[in-house]
Amino acid sequence: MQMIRVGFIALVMLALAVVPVVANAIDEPFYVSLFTRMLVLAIAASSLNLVLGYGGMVSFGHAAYLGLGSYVVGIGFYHAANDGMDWALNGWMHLALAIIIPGLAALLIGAISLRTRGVYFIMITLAFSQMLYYFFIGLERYGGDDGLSLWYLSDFGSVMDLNDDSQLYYLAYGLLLLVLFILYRLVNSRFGMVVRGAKSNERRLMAVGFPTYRYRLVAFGISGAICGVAGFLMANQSEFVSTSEMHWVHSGDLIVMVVLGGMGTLFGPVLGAVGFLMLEQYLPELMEGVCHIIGGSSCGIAGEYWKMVFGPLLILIVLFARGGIDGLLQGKVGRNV
Amino acid sequence: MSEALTIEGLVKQFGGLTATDHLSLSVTKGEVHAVIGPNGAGKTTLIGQLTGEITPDAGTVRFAGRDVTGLAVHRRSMLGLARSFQITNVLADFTARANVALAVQAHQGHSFRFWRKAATDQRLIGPAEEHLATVGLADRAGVTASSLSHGEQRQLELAMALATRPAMLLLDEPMAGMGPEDSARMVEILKRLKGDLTILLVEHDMDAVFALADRITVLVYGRAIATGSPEQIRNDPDVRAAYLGEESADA
Amino acid sequence: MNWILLIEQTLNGLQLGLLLFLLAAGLTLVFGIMDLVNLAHGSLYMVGAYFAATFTAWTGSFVLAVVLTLPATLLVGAVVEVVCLRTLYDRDHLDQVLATFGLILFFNELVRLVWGPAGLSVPLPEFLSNSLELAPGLIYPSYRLAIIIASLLAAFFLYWLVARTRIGMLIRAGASNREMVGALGVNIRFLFTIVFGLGAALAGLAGLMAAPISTVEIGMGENVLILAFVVIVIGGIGSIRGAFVSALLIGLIDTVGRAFLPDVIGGFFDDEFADAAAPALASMSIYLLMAVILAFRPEGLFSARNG
Amino acid sequence: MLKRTITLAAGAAMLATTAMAADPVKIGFVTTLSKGPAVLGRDMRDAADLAMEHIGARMGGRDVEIIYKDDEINPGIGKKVTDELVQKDRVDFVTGYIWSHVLLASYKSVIGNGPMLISANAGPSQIAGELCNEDFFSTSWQNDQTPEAMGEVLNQLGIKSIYVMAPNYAAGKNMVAGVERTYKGEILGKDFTKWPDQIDFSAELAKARAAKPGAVFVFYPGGAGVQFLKQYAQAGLKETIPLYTVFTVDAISLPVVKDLAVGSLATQMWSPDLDNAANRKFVDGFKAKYGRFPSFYAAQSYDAIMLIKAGVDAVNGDTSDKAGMRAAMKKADFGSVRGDYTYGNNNFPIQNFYLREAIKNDAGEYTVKTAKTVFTAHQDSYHSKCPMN
Repeated sequence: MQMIRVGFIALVMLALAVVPVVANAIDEPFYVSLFTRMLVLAIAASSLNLVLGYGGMVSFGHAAYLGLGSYVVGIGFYHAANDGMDWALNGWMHLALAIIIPGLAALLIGAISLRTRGVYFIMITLAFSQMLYYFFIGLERYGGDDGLSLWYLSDFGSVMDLNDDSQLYYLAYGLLLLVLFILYRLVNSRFGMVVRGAKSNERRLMAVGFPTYRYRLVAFGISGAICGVAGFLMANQSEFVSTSEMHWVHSGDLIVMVVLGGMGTLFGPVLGAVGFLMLEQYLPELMEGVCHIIGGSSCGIAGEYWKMVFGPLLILIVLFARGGIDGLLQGKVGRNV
Repeated sequence: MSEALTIEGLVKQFGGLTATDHLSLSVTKGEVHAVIGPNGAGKTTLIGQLTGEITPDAGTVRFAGRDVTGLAVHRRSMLGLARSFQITNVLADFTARANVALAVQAHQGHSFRFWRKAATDQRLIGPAEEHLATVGLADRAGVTASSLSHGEQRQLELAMALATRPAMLLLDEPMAGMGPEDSARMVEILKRLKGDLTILLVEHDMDAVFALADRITVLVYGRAIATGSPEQIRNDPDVRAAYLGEESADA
Repeated sequence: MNWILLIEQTLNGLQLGLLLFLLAAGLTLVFGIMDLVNLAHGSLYMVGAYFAATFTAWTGSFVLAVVLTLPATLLVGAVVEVVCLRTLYDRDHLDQVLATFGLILFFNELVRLVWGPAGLSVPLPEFLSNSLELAPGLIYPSYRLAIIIASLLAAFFLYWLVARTRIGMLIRAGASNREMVGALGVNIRFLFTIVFGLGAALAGLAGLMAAPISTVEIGMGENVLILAFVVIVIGGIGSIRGAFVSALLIGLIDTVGRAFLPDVIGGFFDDEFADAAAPALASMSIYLLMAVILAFRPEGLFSARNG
Repeated sequence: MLKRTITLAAGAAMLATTAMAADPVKIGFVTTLSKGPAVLGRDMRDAADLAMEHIGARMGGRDVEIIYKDDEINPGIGKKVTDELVQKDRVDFVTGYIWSHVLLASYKSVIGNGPMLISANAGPSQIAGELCNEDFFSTSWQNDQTPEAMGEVLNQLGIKSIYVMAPNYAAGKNMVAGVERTYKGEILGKDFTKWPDQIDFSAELAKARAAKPGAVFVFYPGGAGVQFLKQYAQAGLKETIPLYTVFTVDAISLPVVKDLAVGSLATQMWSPDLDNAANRKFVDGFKAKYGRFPSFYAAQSYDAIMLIKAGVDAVNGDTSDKAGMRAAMKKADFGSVRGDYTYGNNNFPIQNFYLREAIKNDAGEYTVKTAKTVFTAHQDSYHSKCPMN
């Protein structure tokens, strides 16, 4: 099984590497933006995976860090466009701030949230993300809930041009590989052992002498920072920043991606993000097709009800395929894998 | 006379129930001091207060010459106070080696080390395997903890406690749930450790207690009704009445 | 300060708080007893409101609709419990969050399929459509008073059920020790189905009470769901008393914030800033409250053990 | 903008080679088809379908195909489906768009990439001003116009003071700003309520009552409008303080709230009782086919299809002749259901605004009737910021 798993993951990563080449060859540029979205969400889901999958901290508010990262780009653009502050478009600065600000926010939120346990933790992370959501809705200057259309993207000078979809794609792909490599080192380091140990049995870790709180907190901060990178990319990909990316349902989507792909595995969230967006894209068409095959009437609208299939599918995954896609590849089916 | 651990006037109440009632007790360096008592005597509550998981309502705990009453769990561990749990409490999805390595890691400075792989770090693995050997688990190092037998998990508990290089061990019923064979092996292991370490042993298995203990304190309803050598305790009429009553009646 | 207005706003806050309690009561019951995080509680609230709309249209009577809606949502809840949630009790909260998240998606589409995309309306019952003058100058809609009374009745009923009855005894025992109740010869699975059904009926009650003052539409449960969670988390999960206190607290803070914050901020800063800051602050106030309370009391105001 | 020019060139080349008479004219239609506001999307889609029926699904001698997409009221999703329509389905026009934020997010995906964009509802100030483009047309209004008309109504009626309520989000603030711009009386109080999850307005209504204004002005679209109207009536305010609204009382909310809204006044650039041939055909056709009154969302969507037809007809189906289509569309002589109107430099309509009163008609249906004309040939106030002539 291990062979199949490694092969499959390698295949997915390789396929992702050639998306722009293929899409441009067959003249279907739409796939570049669709797959860029997948890469971006794969980074966000990977960041969540660090706390959720490896650290056992069920954060129901990661959309907030995604939003903060994208607002770094949006606010930079706003001042460049309206106040003539050209330097505010500097891509390196965007990237750096999109790491620092969400990271600090996560440290702050984590510092309070990690005092709580279980459902309280789920709910307090949710509450903080809702607070940020309403905060940005009230920020009229930066568009409120209308958001900001970005007429200029993050500027990397002659290094790269994000207006070119392929270049943006490979930036996202490169950053995803980098994030995965960093996470790989991180979870296997001494630090990672403490974080994973605290998921498994926090009481024991404290008894052997670990102040687990601060390790979990740092993991939470790192996770927020990585999620901010995804936000930076998302703003440049959609050429738009908006509060709706910060809504709690979006945090739920990120959790779904992590679990769909496989929690606590390195590539699980990547598979999850790809799978999630594939379902979002093709489940409606699939349903329409099935509707036609079984000879239903008004099949044109069948696809609009795709969530009616997606919802129960999610339940089935929780009940029977707990390891997600990655777990299935390892041949693990059933409950407690 | 050097005391490793001194407890003075310790009180802990849960609602109306007094679990620890003005308890005073001292453990001398190097001795094995057993605490026995019937169910509900407050033994586990006592251990909890010693490790810092439970905050006492009154009284002091002194360890290695300093007052640790208000100190957090991990700080006491750093001072050299290690514990094993009554209910097996290991990291179920880690290997035995990784379990002990984590305990070793806890006492090698901070763990904000983000890059080097822990699983191949000889500074962790070396000591970990030593401690596994001490408790007789050398050949089980690569097995996931949840796949170990109950007795082996208890041994692993002990290895983790040892890996923190403690000055003193708090053993909360190390023989709980073990068969006679496993118990005997554990007694052997503990005998080997005796002398190097101060041990506070809470245990139901009287054979083990009398085989290991230098001194015994009998706890009833949170109070120490007697402290003394195994011989003294065996012959103490109060203890016989309160605790050993039935057994001595048979004898 | 206008005293009539202050009293009226306090009454408004009380009324909102009690409505929130109604919303949260079923959630905290299910949560506290079965340790189940049920995100689909909002969906049951929505289903309750749709039932109320349909039954009111059929029978022409709000009271009859109430009589029909409660057992109907109880039944829906029981079916959901048996089909889907039963297997989730011994799972961790993450699994429960995900599965019930899936249920939300399902219910939204199901409702759209059955009732169509257009919102429905429940007219006020005739006998409650007037306003009462509680004091000179203090006019209050009688339906709002009906919400207050219904919520208080529900609170009392829950208190009585949990504290005073044999079922309540079993529920409390089942919460702390499932095996023990099983050993007593009680069918614990059936008991849980009943409790979940009861929680669903409470959600349905909240939905039908809210229906005449709001829009019955798809997704109406998702926003109130978060509010309900804030209520039970502040109150202490599983504690009915905690939910009651925190619902009132939130209702009052939210209402008073909306009513007086713009003036207060306007007193210190210029109007433009007050226009922007006050509503944002009012929106964030309950989440701020929750963060502050959890920072100091990580298990909420009332821990379930004492509640 | 390297990407823009490249795709534009590629798009033009593609259009030139594939725009054969045999291929249908493709129109992408982005609206909300799920969640609460799906009811608005349904009205828009029904109206577009009706328009297709009325034109025999033909424009400029070619077949026409409409591809509907759901934006889930989410700008991210809206942008994604717009990308898909433009890049994958290669539509000639994109229309629909209820929400300003969805339109703003999707704007860049269409403009400059080949197709033309026709907003059938949203009219954010940015697009009327600095972001205006020759490939964009509106068949609705600029957001501020309707409340500006309302402010004028209040002046004309001699109302000395008002109390204002709107949700705390961008459109809500625009609506309030619009009224403030034209209204000359005193604004006694202003409340921006939590959006979207405020279930109870009693705190604000109590304040409004205590302020004793001459009128209350509100903007609550969709389900929130139903909720507001109910609570307004239940608080006993319906009898005491007249209510003036924008985008709150319409063919969507009226059948739901019924009598509670009767008598309330709203401004709009269209009304089902406007007396012109196109409107009669539209309203009667809509009622016959769907059994209900059309909303302004429907009217604007119907017009959007008709506007596109005018463009495609003018170039005889050669959709690569964009200049020809633009010129034809700019004339706005396709027979709008709102009567004649013209386009300003920013391609937003210069049109009349009417005061509509909610009524129960003789047939027992709830609808609106035109009370008076507030503005004639009114132009939005952002057109001067638009660099186009």
